[in-house]
Amino acid sequence: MAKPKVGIYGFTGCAGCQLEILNLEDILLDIVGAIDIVNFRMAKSQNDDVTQLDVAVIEGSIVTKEQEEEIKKIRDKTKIMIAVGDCACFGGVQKLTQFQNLEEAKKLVYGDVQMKHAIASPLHSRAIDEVVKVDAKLPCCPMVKEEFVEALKCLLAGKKIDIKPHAVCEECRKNGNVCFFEKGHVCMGTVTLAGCGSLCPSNGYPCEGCRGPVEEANIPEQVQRMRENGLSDEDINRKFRKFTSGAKEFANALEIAKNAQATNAPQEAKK
Amino acid sequence: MSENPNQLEVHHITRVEGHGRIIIDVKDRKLEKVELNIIEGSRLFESWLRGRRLDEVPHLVSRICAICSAGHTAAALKAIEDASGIHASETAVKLRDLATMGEFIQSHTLHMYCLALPDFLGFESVIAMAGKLPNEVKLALKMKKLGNDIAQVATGRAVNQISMNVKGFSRVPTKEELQGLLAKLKEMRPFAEKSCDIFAGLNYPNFQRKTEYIALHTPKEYALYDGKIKSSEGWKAPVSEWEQKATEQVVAYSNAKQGVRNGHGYLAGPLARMNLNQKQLLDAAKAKLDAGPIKFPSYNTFHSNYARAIELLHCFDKCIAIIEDLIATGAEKGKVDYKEYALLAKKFSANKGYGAVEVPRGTLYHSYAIDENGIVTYANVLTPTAQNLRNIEEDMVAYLPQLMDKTREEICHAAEMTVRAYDPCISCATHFLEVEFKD
Amino acid sequence: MNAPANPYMPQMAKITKIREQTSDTKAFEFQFVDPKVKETFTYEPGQFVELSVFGIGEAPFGISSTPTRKGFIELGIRNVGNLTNFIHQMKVGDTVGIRGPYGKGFPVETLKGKDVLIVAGGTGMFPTRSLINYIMDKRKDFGHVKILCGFRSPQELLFKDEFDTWKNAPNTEFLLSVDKGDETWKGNTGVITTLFPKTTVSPESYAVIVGPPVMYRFVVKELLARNIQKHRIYVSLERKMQCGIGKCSHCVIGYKYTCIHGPVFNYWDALDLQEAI
Amino acid sequence: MILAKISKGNIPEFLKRLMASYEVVAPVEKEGKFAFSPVSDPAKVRLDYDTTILPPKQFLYPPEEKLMEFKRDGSAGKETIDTTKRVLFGLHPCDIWGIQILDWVFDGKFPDPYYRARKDNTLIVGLNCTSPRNEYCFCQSMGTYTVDKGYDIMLMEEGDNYMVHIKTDAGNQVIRKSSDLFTEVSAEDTNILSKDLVDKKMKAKFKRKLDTRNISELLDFTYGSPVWKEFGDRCLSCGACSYVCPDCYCFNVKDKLDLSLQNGERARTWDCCLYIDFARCAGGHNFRKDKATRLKMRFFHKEKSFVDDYGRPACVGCGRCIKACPAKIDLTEIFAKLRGV
Repeated sequence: MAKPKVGIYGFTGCAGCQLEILNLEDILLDIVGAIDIVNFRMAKSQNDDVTQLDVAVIEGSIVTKEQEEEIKKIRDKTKIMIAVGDCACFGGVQKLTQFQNLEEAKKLVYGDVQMKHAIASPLHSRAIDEVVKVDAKLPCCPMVKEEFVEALKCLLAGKKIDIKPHAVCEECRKNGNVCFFEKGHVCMGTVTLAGCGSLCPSNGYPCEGCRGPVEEANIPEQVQRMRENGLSDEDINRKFRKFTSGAKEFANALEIAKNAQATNAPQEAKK
Repeated sequence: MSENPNQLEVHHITRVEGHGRIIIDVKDRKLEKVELNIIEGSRLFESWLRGRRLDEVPHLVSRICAICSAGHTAAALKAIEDASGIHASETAVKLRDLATMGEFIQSHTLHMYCLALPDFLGFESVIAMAGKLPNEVKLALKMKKLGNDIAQVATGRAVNQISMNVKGFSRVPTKEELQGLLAKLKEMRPFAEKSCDIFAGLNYPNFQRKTEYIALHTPKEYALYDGKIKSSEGWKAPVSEWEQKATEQVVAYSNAKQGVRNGHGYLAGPLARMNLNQKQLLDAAKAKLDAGPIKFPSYNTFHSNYARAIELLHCFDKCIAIIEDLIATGAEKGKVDYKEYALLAKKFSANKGYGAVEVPRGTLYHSYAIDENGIVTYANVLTPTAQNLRNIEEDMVAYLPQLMDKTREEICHAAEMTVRAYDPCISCATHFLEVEFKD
Repeated sequence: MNAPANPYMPQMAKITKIREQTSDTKAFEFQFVDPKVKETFTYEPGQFVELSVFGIGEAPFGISSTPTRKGFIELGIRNVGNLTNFIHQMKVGDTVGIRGPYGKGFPVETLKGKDVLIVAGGTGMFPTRSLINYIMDKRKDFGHVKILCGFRSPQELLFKDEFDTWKNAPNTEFLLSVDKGDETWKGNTGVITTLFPKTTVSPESYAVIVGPPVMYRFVVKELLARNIQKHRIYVSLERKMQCGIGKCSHCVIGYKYTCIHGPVFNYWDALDLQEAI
Repeated sequence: MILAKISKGNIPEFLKRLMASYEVVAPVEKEGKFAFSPVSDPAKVRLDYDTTILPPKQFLYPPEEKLMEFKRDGSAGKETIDTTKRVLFGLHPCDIWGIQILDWVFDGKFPDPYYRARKDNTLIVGLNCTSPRNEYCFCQSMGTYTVDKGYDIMLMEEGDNYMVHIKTDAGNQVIRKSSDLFTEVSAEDTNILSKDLVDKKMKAKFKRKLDTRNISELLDFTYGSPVWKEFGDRCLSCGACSYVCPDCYCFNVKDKLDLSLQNGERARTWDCCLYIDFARCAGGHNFRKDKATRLKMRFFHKEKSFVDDYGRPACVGCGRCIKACPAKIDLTEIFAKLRGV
């Protein structure tokens, strides 16, 4: 069997996901043995932009016109495209400009200088699947390198990439952590997709939702719990709109909670 | 390569972090102009950081750059604590210091062995190099992993720190974890020493250009975590003045926050630190330096690689010292319960604060202003890569004319190598900076 | 395999025959590698096995061969997911792991001497074929046998090469329908319940129903209308049986384990399971 | 010898001696709460704990457990069984009950060799309760406040001493090995003990209650109750209640390969019936799509299925699920509402 041809590309982001690939020191040489890396600018000088790819691994979000064209070109020659990390999966922290006036934001940072590679107005930073079709997403900031290796093995073995639609609480409980809600704080783990190994709660910090919403996240209940813990609407929005504000459930959490309340209210009245 | 016969273009600078492009104009074998274009998309951190609560800032800004995320976190924490009047415990500072040291080890090893050494030994990449020098590559990967392990034990994750927070740590390493690191550091240390020899013996291009060198400095130690701003031109300034010192000429150049002083570029990073602070190196690193063939101050940019090797050894010994100290005095005191930095409803006096640390590529500056609710009203970050951009161009302008009789490929390669000597972190530089030289 | 030391460990088996059924369905014949297992492996019609492909996973499959024919087992497998897709790419001679048999099969002892009505829809044909051929091989032991089969289209018929044998068997009636026919189709068209007016069902019959979840309610209605008592109706339910041995709980319906209390349930018991049908 | 006495001061030494031949798992402090954890320092053991975050089941049935290793060359898999010698030290009666209920599930017609091997190699040292350990306990309602079997040794607090009930030969052997730490029990001791057993039981005051009468029937009658939707809407499907439950045991099985794709292992991990994919099949059909149905399923399984099959609910009244639920769903409240009280 010929080794699958793989391209690893970075768009706008912190390069942390690509770095996490290089941080797989123990098995890096095995990976290089199992796949044929034809493009990895961060690590290699000779990069091939022509060869058809079996797998393209995409880090970073699409911000400029040039990037939009480039990702389309990559898509055209790729069988399976995987978005890794929050920038590629959700637009990243830079997506937070969506809650601002983009022109004012740009002016604030650059002054009056017109930038060639600035965020293309009127669009904000975009997740890869806002531009081209994506076959699998491995969210997290940065991506979980173990999950990346598992995904790679699935692709090599011809298996579907299997990410369980469970909340971070699953892993947090298995790790035997004390729940932040039990301690009187708010944690996003209840509505966030598991897969990180509950890394933040295990390190004493509440989940920040960086893996994005879990399937059918119970946003109204989460908002209710946050309010009971004394959070203002601004605080609640700050919790939801952080690394994955590109996810609609998180961007519009307050609205979703309000709508749910409105649907339940007539029923309550009937009782 | 571009269509224009007189224009050499390196489309994508490889083996750096982020996206850059070099354009070299040549006429009649004479260098007309060199441009370094940054084509990485901007992220406007300083815009949307406004409105965030101060305890969120360290985690958010760690995402500016993965390679120096611990440095960003540390600089932001210092600036925020300066603004809010919160004080971190002595143990917390030691742990932060340890985390950034781990980052130095991982970043320097990555650059030295995976990005730079293939240039000097004529390999396309570290992957290609691994075939010929398997032992060195394996040891280098092991040393890089050790750097990551240190950062991970200290902060929960090697990339984008978790437990390193305002006032202290939400989790501190156990004694067993620290002892584990200590054993690994001692095991790897001979390779760190050997790395000094390897990088002392490389055939560096003979290129001398004196520029201004700027780094943090303190007489107490080789300044990495703390110090005042010091320049090779003889001036010193407290960190709180960084916004005036580092961006003086911005308007004249019409480039936002590019590192320009008095009309010329300046150099930040290992070479600047070595030129300014070599006296403060720990004994073993100093001894290596004394016994080696290359002396500092050096005005050869390529000697940055050797400076990294010496710093690497210094960081090993510094880590060992910090860990031994933490084992003896206990890391527990660095721990702060979450409720102490979940600063809900806490009142502050509106203020502005400044923080700076040395990161692998040079001095990193952060400053923030907060209001009485602890909400950020102003944010400003200056990364070393941004500071170096002007100087990189000036280096190329000075260096490339010597090579005009070479092939285009060789010229391009030399230009790329020059850029790489700075180990630029382009995404790091682009969160606030857009460099526009020419269409 | 009587109570092996470790019920999770599969026995290795080789694919010995593959019969294409439809565009997405194949019948695979397996023989155990260990001669002792091959010889002693036995089961009841209606039971299932857990089939493994190491590295890909494990899933339950109803046995479609009959225990009256020894030395091999046959499983009908539709390509619907990861594992089945993988099995569909396998060839004769390839090895898989099999453990079982598990669950309660059809009540063949109860059915003996009785008239039997078998209603099979779609892939419900897999386990019922086991029962049909079991009855065929012991034809004298059973009364009148009526087989009603329904498929979505003429292209989706399963085990059609055996239809004639069943049709021609003594004291046996075989009726077939497809939901939607085509120009070549000459038989009955319509959902499976449209076959009921074309035959008579004695109230003394015992009925066995296997098919997609939606089918049960409609078929049961027809049977009750023909005065067949609830306890004489048997259904085979399909759930996500993962361990097969009553532990992992993925197959629990209401409060019963499909894998050990079923998959064949008496309709009276199934009614009590609330969410079953 | 079925009774002995040990002074509280001798417990650390006893633990130390146990550590010589066993992995000793005992309650230790964790962020102001308690957790069962392998211990190397007897001073860290906290027998004054209220309840632990996770029940002791993780040492008999770990969150993730390798079942076998395999090669993909057609050869048979190789089972991997853990036979670590272990002591579970200081278990309250409810947790001992919890283990007994797990025994029923993992033994049965198809005994689970992984659980069995761990259990057979585990010595259980109980610690009795004399009053509710915290506001969440309702073990009196579940009849699990005391326990008469399922342990090797039971420690019963009596002033500065523990009276020790030695239940099994295995328990007897470890005590005989450290006989210098134990003293004979006097007639007076047994007198106090027998009185106290009854007396303290009577004195216990439990605020939290669950009426278990006809609980199986109750669930049949309330299958269509709006109570399920009310609580289902609140459920976050996070799985906390299952993972902290001494008697939840659902699992999922997964194959993993190494990078060569030639070798791998099959492992099982804890799973939870509240997850959206729990009853979702390969073809995509989901037998329990909405949260209310899944929540109801959990209680049907624990409080009906178990009553019908084993004669009692799979609940020991430890209260962990109530304490752990981020949405504050309380099963005693659900059952009270189902009964209309």
